[in-house]
Amino acid sequence: MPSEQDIYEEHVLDHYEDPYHRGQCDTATHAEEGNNPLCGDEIRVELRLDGEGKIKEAWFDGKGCVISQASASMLMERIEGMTPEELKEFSATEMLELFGPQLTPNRQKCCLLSWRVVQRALHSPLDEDDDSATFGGPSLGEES
Amino acid sequence: MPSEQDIYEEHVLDHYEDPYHRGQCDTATHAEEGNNPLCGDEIRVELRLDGEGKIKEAWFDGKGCVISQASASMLMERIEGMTPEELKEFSATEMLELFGPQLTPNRQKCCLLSWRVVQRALHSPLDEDDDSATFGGPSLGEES
Amino acid sequence: MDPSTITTPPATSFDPQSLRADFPILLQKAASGEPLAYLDNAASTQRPRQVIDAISDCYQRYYANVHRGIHTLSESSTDRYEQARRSVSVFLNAASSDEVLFAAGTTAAINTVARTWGDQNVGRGDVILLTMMEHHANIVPWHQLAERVGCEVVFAPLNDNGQVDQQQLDALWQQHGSRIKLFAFTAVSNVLGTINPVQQWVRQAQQHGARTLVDAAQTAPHMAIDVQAWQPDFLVFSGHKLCGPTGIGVLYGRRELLESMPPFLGGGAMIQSVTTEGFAPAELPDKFEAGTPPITEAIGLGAAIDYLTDIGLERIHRHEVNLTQHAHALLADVPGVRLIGPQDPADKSGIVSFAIEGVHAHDIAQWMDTRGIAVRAGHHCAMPLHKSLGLSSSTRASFYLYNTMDEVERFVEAVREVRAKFAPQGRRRRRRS
Amino acid sequence: MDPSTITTPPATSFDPQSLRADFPILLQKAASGEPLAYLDNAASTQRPRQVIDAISDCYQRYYANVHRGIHTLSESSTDRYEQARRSVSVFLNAASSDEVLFAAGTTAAINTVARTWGDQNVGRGDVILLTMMEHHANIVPWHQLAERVGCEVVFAPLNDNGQVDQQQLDALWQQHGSRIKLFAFTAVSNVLGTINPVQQWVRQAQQHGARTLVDAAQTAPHMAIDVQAWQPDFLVFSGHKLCGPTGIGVLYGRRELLESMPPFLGGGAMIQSVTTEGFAPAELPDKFEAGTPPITEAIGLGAAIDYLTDIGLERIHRHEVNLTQHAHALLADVPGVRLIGPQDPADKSGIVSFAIEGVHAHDIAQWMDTRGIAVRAGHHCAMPLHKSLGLSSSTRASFYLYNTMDEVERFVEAVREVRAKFAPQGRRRRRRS
Ligand SMILES: Cc1ncc(COP(=O)(O)O)c(C=O)c1O
Ligand SMILES: Cc1ncc(COP(=O)(O)O)c(C=O)c1O
Ligand code: FES
Ligand code: FES
Repeated sequence: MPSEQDIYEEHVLDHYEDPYHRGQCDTATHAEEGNNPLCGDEIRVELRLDGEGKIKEAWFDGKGCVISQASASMLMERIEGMTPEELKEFSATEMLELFGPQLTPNRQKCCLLSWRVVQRALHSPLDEDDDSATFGGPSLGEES
Repeated sequence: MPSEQDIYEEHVLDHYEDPYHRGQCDTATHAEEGNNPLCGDEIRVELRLDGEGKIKEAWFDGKGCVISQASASMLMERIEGMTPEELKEFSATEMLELFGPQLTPNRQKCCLLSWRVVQRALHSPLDEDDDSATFGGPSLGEES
Repeated sequence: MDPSTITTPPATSFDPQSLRADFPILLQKAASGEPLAYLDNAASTQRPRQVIDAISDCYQRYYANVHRGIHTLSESSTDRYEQARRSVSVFLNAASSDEVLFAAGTTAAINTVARTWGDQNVGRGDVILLTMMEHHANIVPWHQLAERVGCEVVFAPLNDNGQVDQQQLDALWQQHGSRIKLFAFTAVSNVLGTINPVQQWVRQAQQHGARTLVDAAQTAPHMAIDVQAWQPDFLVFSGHKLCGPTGIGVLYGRRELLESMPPFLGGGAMIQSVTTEGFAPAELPDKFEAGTPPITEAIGLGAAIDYLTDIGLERIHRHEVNLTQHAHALLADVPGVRLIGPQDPADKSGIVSFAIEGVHAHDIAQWMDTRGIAVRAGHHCAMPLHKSLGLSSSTRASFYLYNTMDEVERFVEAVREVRAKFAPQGRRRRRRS
Repeated sequence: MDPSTITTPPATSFDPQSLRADFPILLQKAASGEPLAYLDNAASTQRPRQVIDAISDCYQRYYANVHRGIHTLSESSTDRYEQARRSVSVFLNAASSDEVLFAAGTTAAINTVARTWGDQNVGRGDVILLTMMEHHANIVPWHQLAERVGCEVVFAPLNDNGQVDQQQLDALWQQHGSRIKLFAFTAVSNVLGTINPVQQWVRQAQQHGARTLVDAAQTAPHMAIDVQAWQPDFLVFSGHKLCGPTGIGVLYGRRELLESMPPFLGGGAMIQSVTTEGFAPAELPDKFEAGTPPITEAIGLGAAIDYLTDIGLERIHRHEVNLTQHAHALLADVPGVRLIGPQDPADKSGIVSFAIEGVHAHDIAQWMDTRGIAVRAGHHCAMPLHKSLGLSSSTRASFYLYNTMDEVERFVEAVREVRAKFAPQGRRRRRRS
């Protein structure tokens, strides 16, 4: 059992209350949405990739629990400057490590929500079909 | 628990091997069939009622376990001479007593099979509709 | 008797502390090291050793498959299985135990009605009437029926006090009239705690020639049920919500209806005969119990019902109302807490659902867990209700016979902590390194 | 691997006597005072304490409703529930545990396929192919489907050795061709013990573009299953026949099919979202698990599977074949006994069904009970099979890992007694007084 009291440590609450790049990216080239089927919470990620495909900016928006919001903030901060290859190699385990406190399986889904959306965002350039209009965005349940 | 070894006592086997009035009654005025839904075994009872409605003759035929066959034989022997009112008053408990050895609920159904058919036979004069052609005769499950 | 008109129970004292000794799981400490305060009873209850033992005892002493067996073990199992059916029958005050069918749970029971009675009696243009407070188990099967037969599903709206507005309900009866084939409603809301006027609604449906299905999943554990007085056509509940095992529930149906309905699942036991050409169904109750039934589960359910009726459902309900009253009173002092459902505990079952402005329900539940308090967060399988409340989720504490005033106080204390910890302070945090 | 091509197990000795110590019910005396010889395993098996304890342990230490719960108990229950799914998945060698769905039993599982895949894919003029040895659970749902959609149900006949005649089966494929949408067959007959060539029949169906459903109710308890090698579209079995709890079974389905099928029961957990207008189903496996699932039952099933795989299914099967061999050999010496099913024990599972000329099966079973021997009498939910054999019922002894040679001998001795006692002697009894 993880000691759950630690989940809400100061570092997590910092990101929750004062998130990095929450909002829209006016110059976004890629975007994706997704939800956590367990709770219905949704997150949208917008990325600006430069000429070489490097992530110049990463923004998120959505609603959800402390864990999902704080982890999204941490992730946006972390991936700026990454190449797509580096992002693909950034594993779920690394995401959980980045977050910090140990999580039970149900709460890991919260933590991995933005991470999954980011992985898909790379394949969703904004000029092409944006399926954000589908019912609550694609459910990511099958991958978890 | 009834001591089941006693079920097949001599008296029962006597009736089984040498039953009373097994066969058809050529002068029957009433007849009825029925089956035990637990095992599918069927029994047919034929009665001859006299002018006052008294049971002059009672015959049975069918197949089934020792208990159903022996109890039918005992019942035929017992009810000859009875009035319809007497037959109606002849209860399930009395039938089980007539049989003798104690039975578990499942086997009581075997013992009561002919008794149920007899009770219905009184209301089934032979000139009227004979429903013996229906699927295996009416199931008596609902009454047990 | 309506659940809303509970008579005053005898003045004997009710001591949850002594009952707790019957529940092994409540004797252990929570993961946090604190005593476990289990307030997730609307999701599922815990079991007394009387029920756990009944299950083990069956497996250890007299188990065999039921029904057609001749040997002693099979006779014993059948006997206890049918005894459980009679216990349920008495519990519901059914006219006959043939009207009591064992199913896998409330969900399976409602689906059974939808796929048999529904497919047979509901057609294009007909209406299934529900309330806005239904559990998904009493919504989705009707949506599926609508897909199959083209009927309409209509929801009676709620007022601000979390109750169905009777005038609006009357208007729906007026509007749809005899097109309404079924009024399917919960007797008690699993989110709001609202106790609905079952008897009155059944009468109203009867006057319009409609059938009724009562979802008693949240009622059977807490209040006496009387199907002969209430006169529903169908009534359903689950074992696991009243101290019984998982894997079992009950479908009560009026004999006349059950007899006229086609069978649902096909297989052994539900037949009188099978040929290569077709089959003839068995009589009640076998007709609706295909295959090997949940044998030990039924026996465990019987033990649970015996346990609860020994204590007395009126006393259990009264105790829960007391706990709710206490919770309401204490929560009134905590700013930012929105209690959903009836504001007067007298209109409610022992369920306290709430939202805290700016705090996610899952964070509330997670924090409570760190305090050894088990509550549930989410939409509680009632998304349309939450939507109508303008919420995507809520947090729910739900009480049962073994909960104490002390646990209520710990719960409210944790609510205070949550507010202090998570509610947005509007302040800027220091920049992260 | 086909069940008929079991490899020789390691030469370690198999000691049923020591296994019996795990089964509390086997340690008691029968009602007759003699040691209990439980030979009714094809109807339902007994449980080792490992399984009974797993159930009690769940209720006593970590029970809560599964899935959406945040609190520790719910996390633990969910964890164990999903662990059980993984155990089943490994047991079947499934490609993914998402393909393993918990159902109430074999019967419920087959009905699920009939009402979802069947309603969606089978129409007027199509054929469902069965064999004449099917259990009612694999007949009635198809008769019901035929009533709904107008398809035809065709039975492959058996030869005198209680096996499907392959030539006649080939002829049926020839005759009906692509009209056959599904070949649903039992891997092992619950009456004859016949082991069918699963892999060969699946290949044959594949060549004709038909789907397959394998009824593994009598296979899973006794022989290793490999769904990736066998490649059935669906495969089903029950917990209570392999030392597991009642109230649970498994529906294995290939992912691609399960994803394309509509959901069956509607309710909580099987949805992604619900509105007043409709619903969107959840992903696998939730899509097919509406409502509170059989939680402790799944956990108990996981424990049963662990227990059996620790012992080794090949060793269990080999032991049962030995018992059957002994029974066949001894019964050959008893005149008037008609053994039904394959005459060579190598073609069979541990099932010995028979009839005695002039003696009713129920009297045989009843007499055996007085000797402490539990066997089953009747049509064993296989009326079409019995009709094809010219019998209305039979008596069945079925073996499992805990049965001994000594029990086989007691059983045969009782058969002798029955003959002496009940077979018609042709003599006239004295007149009754
Ligand atoms: C071959 C076969 N199929 C199906 C079943 C039905 O299983 P259940 O009664 O557990 O649903 C049985 C058991 O009776 C069986 O032996
Ligand atoms: C009101 C109500 N109806 C139906 C259900 C579904 O019951 P089950 O999950 O046992 O099928 C529940 C429980 O979740 C409930 O609270
Ligand atoms: S609870 Fe919804 S993302 Fe965490
Ligand atoms: S077993 Fe059929 S009547 Fe007794």
